[in-house]
Amino acid sequence: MSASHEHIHPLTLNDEIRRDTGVIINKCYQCGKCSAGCPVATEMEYPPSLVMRMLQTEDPLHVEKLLKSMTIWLCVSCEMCLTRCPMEIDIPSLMDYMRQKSYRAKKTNPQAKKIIAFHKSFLDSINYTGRLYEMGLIVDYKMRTGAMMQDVAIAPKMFVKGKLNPVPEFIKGRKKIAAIFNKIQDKKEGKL
Amino acid sequence: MEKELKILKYSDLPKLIERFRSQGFPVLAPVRKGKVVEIEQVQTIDEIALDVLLSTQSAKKAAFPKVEKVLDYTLAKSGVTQQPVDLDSFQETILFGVRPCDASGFKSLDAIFGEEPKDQFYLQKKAKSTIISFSCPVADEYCFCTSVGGGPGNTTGSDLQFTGISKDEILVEILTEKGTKLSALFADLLSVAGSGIDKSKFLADVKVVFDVDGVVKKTTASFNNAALWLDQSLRCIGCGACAFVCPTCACFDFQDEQNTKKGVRLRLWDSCGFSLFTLHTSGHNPREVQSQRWRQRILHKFAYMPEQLHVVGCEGCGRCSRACPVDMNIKEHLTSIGAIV
Amino acid sequence: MQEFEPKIVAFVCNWCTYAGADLTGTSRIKYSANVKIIRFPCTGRIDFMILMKAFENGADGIIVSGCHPNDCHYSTGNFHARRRWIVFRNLLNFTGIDTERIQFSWVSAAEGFKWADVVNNTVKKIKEIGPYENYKKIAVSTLFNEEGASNE
Amino acid sequence: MSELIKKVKALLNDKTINVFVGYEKGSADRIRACFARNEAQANKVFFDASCTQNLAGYLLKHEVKHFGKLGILANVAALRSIMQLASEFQIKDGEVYVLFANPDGTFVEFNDFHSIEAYLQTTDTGIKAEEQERIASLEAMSNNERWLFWNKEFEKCIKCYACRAACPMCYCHRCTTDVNQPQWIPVASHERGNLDYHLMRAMHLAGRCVNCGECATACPMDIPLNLLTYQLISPIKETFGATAGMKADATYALSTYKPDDKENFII
Amino acid sequence: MKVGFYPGCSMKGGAREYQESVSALAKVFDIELVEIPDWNCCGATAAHNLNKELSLSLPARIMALAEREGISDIVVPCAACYNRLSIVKHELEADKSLSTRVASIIDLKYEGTTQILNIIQFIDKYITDRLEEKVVKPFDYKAACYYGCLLVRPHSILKFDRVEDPQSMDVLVKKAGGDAIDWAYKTECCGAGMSVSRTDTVARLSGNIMKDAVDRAAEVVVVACPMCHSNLDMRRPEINKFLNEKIDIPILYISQVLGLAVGLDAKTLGLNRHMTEVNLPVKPVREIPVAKEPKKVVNTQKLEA
Amino acid sequence: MSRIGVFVCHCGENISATVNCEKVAKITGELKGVEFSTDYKYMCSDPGQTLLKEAIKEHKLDGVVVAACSPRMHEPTFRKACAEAGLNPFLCEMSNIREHCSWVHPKDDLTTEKAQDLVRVMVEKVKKNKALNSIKVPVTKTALVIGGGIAGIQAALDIANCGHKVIMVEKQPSIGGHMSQLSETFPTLDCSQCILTPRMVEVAQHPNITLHTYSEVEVVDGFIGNFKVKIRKKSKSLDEHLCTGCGLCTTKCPQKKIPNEFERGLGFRPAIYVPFPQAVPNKPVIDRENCTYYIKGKCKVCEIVCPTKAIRFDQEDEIVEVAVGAIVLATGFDVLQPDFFPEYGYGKYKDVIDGLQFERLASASGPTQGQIRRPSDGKEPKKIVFVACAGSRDPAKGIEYCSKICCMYTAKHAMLYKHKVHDGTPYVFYMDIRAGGKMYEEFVRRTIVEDGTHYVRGRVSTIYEKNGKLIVRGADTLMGGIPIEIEADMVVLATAGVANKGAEELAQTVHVSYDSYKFFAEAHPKLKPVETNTAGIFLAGACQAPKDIPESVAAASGAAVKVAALFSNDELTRDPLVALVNRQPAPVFSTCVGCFLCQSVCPYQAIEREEIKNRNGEVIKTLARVNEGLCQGCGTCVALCRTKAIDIHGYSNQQVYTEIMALLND
Repeated sequence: MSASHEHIHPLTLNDEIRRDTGVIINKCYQCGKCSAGCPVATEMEYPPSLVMRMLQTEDPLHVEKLLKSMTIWLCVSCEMCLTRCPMEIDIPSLMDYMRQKSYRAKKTNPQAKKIIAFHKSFLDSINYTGRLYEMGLIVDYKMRTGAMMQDVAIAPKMFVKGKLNPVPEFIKGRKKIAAIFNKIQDKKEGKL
Repeated sequence: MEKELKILKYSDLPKLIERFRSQGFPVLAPVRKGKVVEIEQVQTIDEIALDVLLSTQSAKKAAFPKVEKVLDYTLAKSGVTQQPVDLDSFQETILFGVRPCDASGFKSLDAIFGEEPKDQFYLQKKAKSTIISFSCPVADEYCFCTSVGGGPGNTTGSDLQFTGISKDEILVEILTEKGTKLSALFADLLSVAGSGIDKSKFLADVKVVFDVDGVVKKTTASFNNAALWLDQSLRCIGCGACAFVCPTCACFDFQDEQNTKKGVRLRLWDSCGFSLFTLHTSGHNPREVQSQRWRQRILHKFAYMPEQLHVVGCEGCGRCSRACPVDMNIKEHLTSIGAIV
Repeated sequence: MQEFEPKIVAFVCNWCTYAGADLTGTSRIKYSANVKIIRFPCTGRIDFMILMKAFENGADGIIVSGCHPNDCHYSTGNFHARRRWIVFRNLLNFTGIDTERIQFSWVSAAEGFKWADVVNNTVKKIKEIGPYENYKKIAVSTLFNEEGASNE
Repeated sequence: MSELIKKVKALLNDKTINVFVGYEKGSADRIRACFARNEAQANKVFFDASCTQNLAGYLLKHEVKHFGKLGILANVAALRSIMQLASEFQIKDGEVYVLFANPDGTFVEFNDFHSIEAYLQTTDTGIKAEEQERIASLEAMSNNERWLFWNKEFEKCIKCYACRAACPMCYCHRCTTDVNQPQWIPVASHERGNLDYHLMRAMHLAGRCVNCGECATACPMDIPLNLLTYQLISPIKETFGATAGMKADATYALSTYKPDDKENFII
Repeated sequence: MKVGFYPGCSMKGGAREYQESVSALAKVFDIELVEIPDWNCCGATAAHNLNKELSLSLPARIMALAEREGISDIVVPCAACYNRLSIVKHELEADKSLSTRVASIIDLKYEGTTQILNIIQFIDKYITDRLEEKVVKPFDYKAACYYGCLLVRPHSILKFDRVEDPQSMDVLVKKAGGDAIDWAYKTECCGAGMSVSRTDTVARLSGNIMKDAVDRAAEVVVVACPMCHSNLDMRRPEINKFLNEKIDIPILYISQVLGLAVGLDAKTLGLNRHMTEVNLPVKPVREIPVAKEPKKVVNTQKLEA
Repeated sequence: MSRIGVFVCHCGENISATVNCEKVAKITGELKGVEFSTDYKYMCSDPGQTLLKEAIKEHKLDGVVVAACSPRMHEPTFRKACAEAGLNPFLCEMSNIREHCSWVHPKDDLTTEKAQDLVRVMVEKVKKNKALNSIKVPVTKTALVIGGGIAGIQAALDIANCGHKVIMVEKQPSIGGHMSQLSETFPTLDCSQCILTPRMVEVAQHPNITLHTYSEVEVVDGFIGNFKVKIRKKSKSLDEHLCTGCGLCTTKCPQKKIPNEFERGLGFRPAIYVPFPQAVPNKPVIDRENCTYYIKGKCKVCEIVCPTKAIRFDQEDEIVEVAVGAIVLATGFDVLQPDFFPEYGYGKYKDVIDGLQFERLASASGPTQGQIRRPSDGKEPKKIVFVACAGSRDPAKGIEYCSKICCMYTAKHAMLYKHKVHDGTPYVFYMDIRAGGKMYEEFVRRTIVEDGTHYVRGRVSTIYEKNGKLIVRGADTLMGGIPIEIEADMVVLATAGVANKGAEELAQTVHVSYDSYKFFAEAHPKLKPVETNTAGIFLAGACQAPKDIPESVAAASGAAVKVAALFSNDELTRDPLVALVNRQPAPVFSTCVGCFLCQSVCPYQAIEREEIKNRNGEVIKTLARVNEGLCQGCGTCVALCRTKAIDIHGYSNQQVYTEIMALLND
């Protein structure tokens, strides 16, 4: 008998964001303090405050632009925006969300390839050894990106300074780690 | 009627209760509840506390309970509709194991409720009660039944009286028609009592401490002796414990309980010891202080009832004194009244 | 079998919760119809006996709600009420009365949503724990049996 | 003991007091209150360890007050009752002569409320271990078990109001039970009437009860009524920092508040 | 005194000297660091960039392992790992159903009973009280304490220090005898995990940081994060190229600074492993107020591998 | 038998869409005591009210239940209608079947049943209602104005000019408030001092106004028309009658380096001082915390130099007790200390200042004689950044609300700056420009268009100092949020306007409520903007919320009219929903036992002691009595009273009890 206040309309993207990250897009009143403090805003095609504005429009075109943007991959999660936001909007979480959405929808910006490749190599390393194997990571990353010559000069010096392990360290429970990866939904769907 | 004497075996008491129950009679008997002994409905002999001197409360509740519905009513737009309680609905009840003072207490109640207009609630219930009293083998210092015309083997008010005459045997006195009728239910358990059983040998020794007629006279004459009543009642804190355990106190109050639609009228015990008992709507209270209320209590039992109903309103059971939180000892007070010269 | 519809009475103060419930209405937020409000000037006015009367008349649950601390229209009524409820709740627990059935809350005139939540959650809880049988056995209505007298 | 009688006689003779409320031997080994107004009555005054009744309630009894200046033989409970009654403006300082009976048989005279307050600071005012245990065992029960326990106890109640009459804090001329427009508390002694009455009484004594135990002692039906009010003593002390009957100018725990009083059940 | 220890991947590799210096410092103060057995990577930026469940599960496993060992305090010197572990602990605390789900993914019991300490919290809890009495060689340099992002943000979860203009590391440096300068880039981002994938961004961000430090006459930059360290230290060539100047001041871990102050030698502290050579200028010897007996004075602080 | 009328309102479709109003009227018409019942489309409309009035007359109704909206909305309407029809208004009750029923439940039987329940409850309640008459209380025709800023000044003058006595209490040594600190005022650029000081003098000289400066209100007792107030006049260490205000003492005082509050710390003052040259009264006070004599026991230079021997070192605070009939609160506002924004470096960087400091810099009487000079080195700033919303509209670190005045004064600051530093460049970082006022928008446009102020739409993220410049890092959201950096010489933060520090305490002293920001709460945000919930106490100016000068003055005049209206009658009437202690014939007198536990729960000190005496004048009983002038009707005493000797009209024990029964027994 008692119909409580529940949503009867299908969820919009902003509803989904609110559900999954707690971020309420419409809280933003466009003061721009996030963009002002963002260390990488100058490199982004859409500074954080503009990202918020684009999402506020709920215009699929804008959302599409964002998913395909470099912006979401450039965010370094330094959390300066959140720290200074007068409305305490968790933009870093929102960026995580957008990255994951972009990645799953296979809409990632071509220029972000290197960044994603790095992340993937990173995760592969963990999946394989349980920890980050830096040398392996670099090699794997280079294989993925083809940036064979990048940082070549630095490696020998690092090696000398004892900063590069020639062999990976395997943890005992690395099967357990692999099991974790296998249980993650994305992995099941072949998206990771 | 001529009383009949029979013998019953102690070992047959359980059967007795079974018989009563199987006939559908509710049996009210003394039941131990911690330190107090209530008169309550029982199912088996095991529940009954036969070894106690006296139940905390008297047996009067069988015919005059602490809460009694007298009327149902309905409130409607058209007015109030009453549904009186069906007097025929009361059940035949057996009061079992009460003391002679309990049984004789009904004498006072009969007199009060039997006055015109007769109180049918009490009378009907009383009429449907059969009383099996147990005479008293022991007494304590609060007992003074013999001073008010009763005694540990007094049969007044009892339909049957049981007296233990040995470890195994009970002397059964069949005293009334009702008693006869009831005893028919267990006639097979009874044997003829030999002649020459001296019942008094098995009774407690309760000394007479005052002359009741003298007390009645002096009480009546002391109405204006304010110092006497004040002196006696300084300790009294004005609760109703004495009245509510008394086998003869019959004051009551009516209260309606209702919601916006329905209601009931209840009859409840009341006590002349309460300060509001005589409070008038005007604000005036003819018995303004406790000494006047105490005087009322004594005079009611020892002056007004003898004068108007020809009975003394006290059975000497001493319950009031035992229950009193501040040790108002009625025996002591009556004795001192009796000693007035 | 028909679903158990509990009877719940809400004793609320005029200035905060009553106004908050007004706001729930103005905002068209839906809530369960089981709860009915009785208005008081202040939670300070709500005598503990009022709660007992509600159970005696057949309530399955009770809501008592007023202004948040420091927001009392009369500045301190709710503070006194709070002390009263702390003690009364202790006593009810000790006598075996089901304090789960009494929901105390602070709902301000601005908390239309909260009022709906308080009501819905209370209704849900009372539905889960069922009718207050213990109290119904001694309720006023037990005196009104059709058969007539039940003496004692 | 003659010391006590001598003292009482002296007080009466020099008109310090008109009546001395003390103890005398009663019937069947009982001890009861006595009201000595002259030498003969003073001779009956008695004291030993069995004199536990809290006599403070008599200080408010109309006919006792009528004698004039009162003296009282007080135990700890009576002292606390006097303090509590003073805080409720029922007894004024200097109105009552207080003689305190030490358990060792010596006596202390209190000239004013201040000295009573000071003395109370040094005494044990807590409830007895056996009562604490009874409360703890009740608290250990399930809610329903407690309900059944009290149901059984209250069933015995006959509404004789001995508990109320014996309680020094129940001095209202018209108790809530006697208020009939509306009839908050059913007069009838049925289950609801009894429950309502005892809950009401416990609430009205919350923060005022001085744990003298007179209610339970007075009850002819042996209901452990003192547990109801005793159980509230420690929460009130812990939550509000208040103990009844310790100061003549104390504020009643339920008529004051702190903005940050702690509770965990109001959402 | 035993304290749980989560080194994290970088301290096994690129930031080996951080681990060395933390361990050496702990030893001086009789603290036994118990490495969480069979620990795994926290997932770092990569995990939460790509998958939320993974980003929760990897740190949860670490904490669950620690719980299993009965460890109550875990010191996490890497600011990035510290940040991840703290956030996951917070999120799992706030959402019980999430906590249950994660527990089933990692197949371990997770209660959330461990306390996560960053390097400064660890020092404050176990060392600071005894620090000044152990200082034998005051670290007499102008130091720019660089906190970066992950040590202090998000404040609502970490509740560590002041989010703007933090002071805790400055206080430690002062206690070690140093002079912590006031500067503007304490909590600006260095570019973090973009080191490899967007080196130019890192060069710009880290360059601005180094520039401000040097402009304000800092002789050393003190960090508490391997990522900050690698960006400021290892990316120095790129930084200098971006700034078009030659900045050669060293980047030290806070543990190294304290280690030097309590008299540990350069090698023990792994100073030799830095890519930018640690050439601290020689300072006149200062009186040590609390020194009980004269210590052998080393009159050069030129430290070489 | 009651004769009650039930009137069920459809409220257009607001109620009837989900509640079957006809059925409610029909069913409740069958209730005992209901004489008449009907439903109608709009009960509150004229025809609806006429229907009600006619039914009262025709059916001789002795009680009315209107089932409609919330009683908080229309109870006065229907009670008034009843009164017009000859029925005592307090015999009318409302059932809230709209907000509490039709709007919150779906259209079904249960909703209609609930409506019936709610009506039944009120039918039963109204049977127990009593005809009540309004309470009359006398009025003391003197007003107390607390606060001597522009709002207090305006209120005091308006009341005094109506012929009533006014007592003004000001905390500071001089009246004038924040307005006296301002340089020029928007949008006209009038000199603030020039328009204010004549009014200050008027206050000082007005025959109807008594001024207490350097004073605070300590105790407020009593009630509307009859307040008793204790004012603490802090010792000025000076005999004001002897002092001529020559100022010699202030120039000779050896202690000269005390930060000057009036100059917001941009200047210094001695220990014996007049806050500013135009102060009223223009007589000095000794600041005992900083006076050498009070600290060290020696000095007394002022005493030595004083030509009239007016210095009194041993002077004590004086308590003045006054009786007033109304109180106007005009205690003004404060500015948020900007140190909650560490990223802006206020307090760390000398050249980051707040708006009030800028006012002092721009003021001709200020520390720089109106020259814009930056505090650090006294240089003229060539590039200046104004940051709007510094703390306002910032739930995270500042305050949630808009401080309202900052947009305008920031525009004014930029304009003043430009007028004084012709070659300077002002920047304003803003989020929205809120310039809704007469000539306000035009003013802002002028700042931008004529004076070339650079308005940047965005917030500043951080400010830091580098090489003597303040680096202001912000973003331009109109350019899509691109970050911008400005190297400024000086930064002015438009810090939020907040409630005064002592506001909460004062609210508790005078017994008015306050909002979560500690601003005093008005009785109704729209219709009772200058009243408080405590009768007889009114609000003027920025103690209620940030307000600019015209608004403060308007509110002050509003409050003054309320006071004057109150004083226009010799006695006033009050709502009779108050508590009362029962009275009975002798010898009972009352069931009150005089325990007075009720006294301490009463928030209004409305419970008094009444002694009943016999013919010989001996006290035979002491009873509680409710002062119905003081009682506001919360009923807390009612719940506490053990003997039920106290009851309350409108929510009486009988009414409440019957409501519960009616609600639960359908």
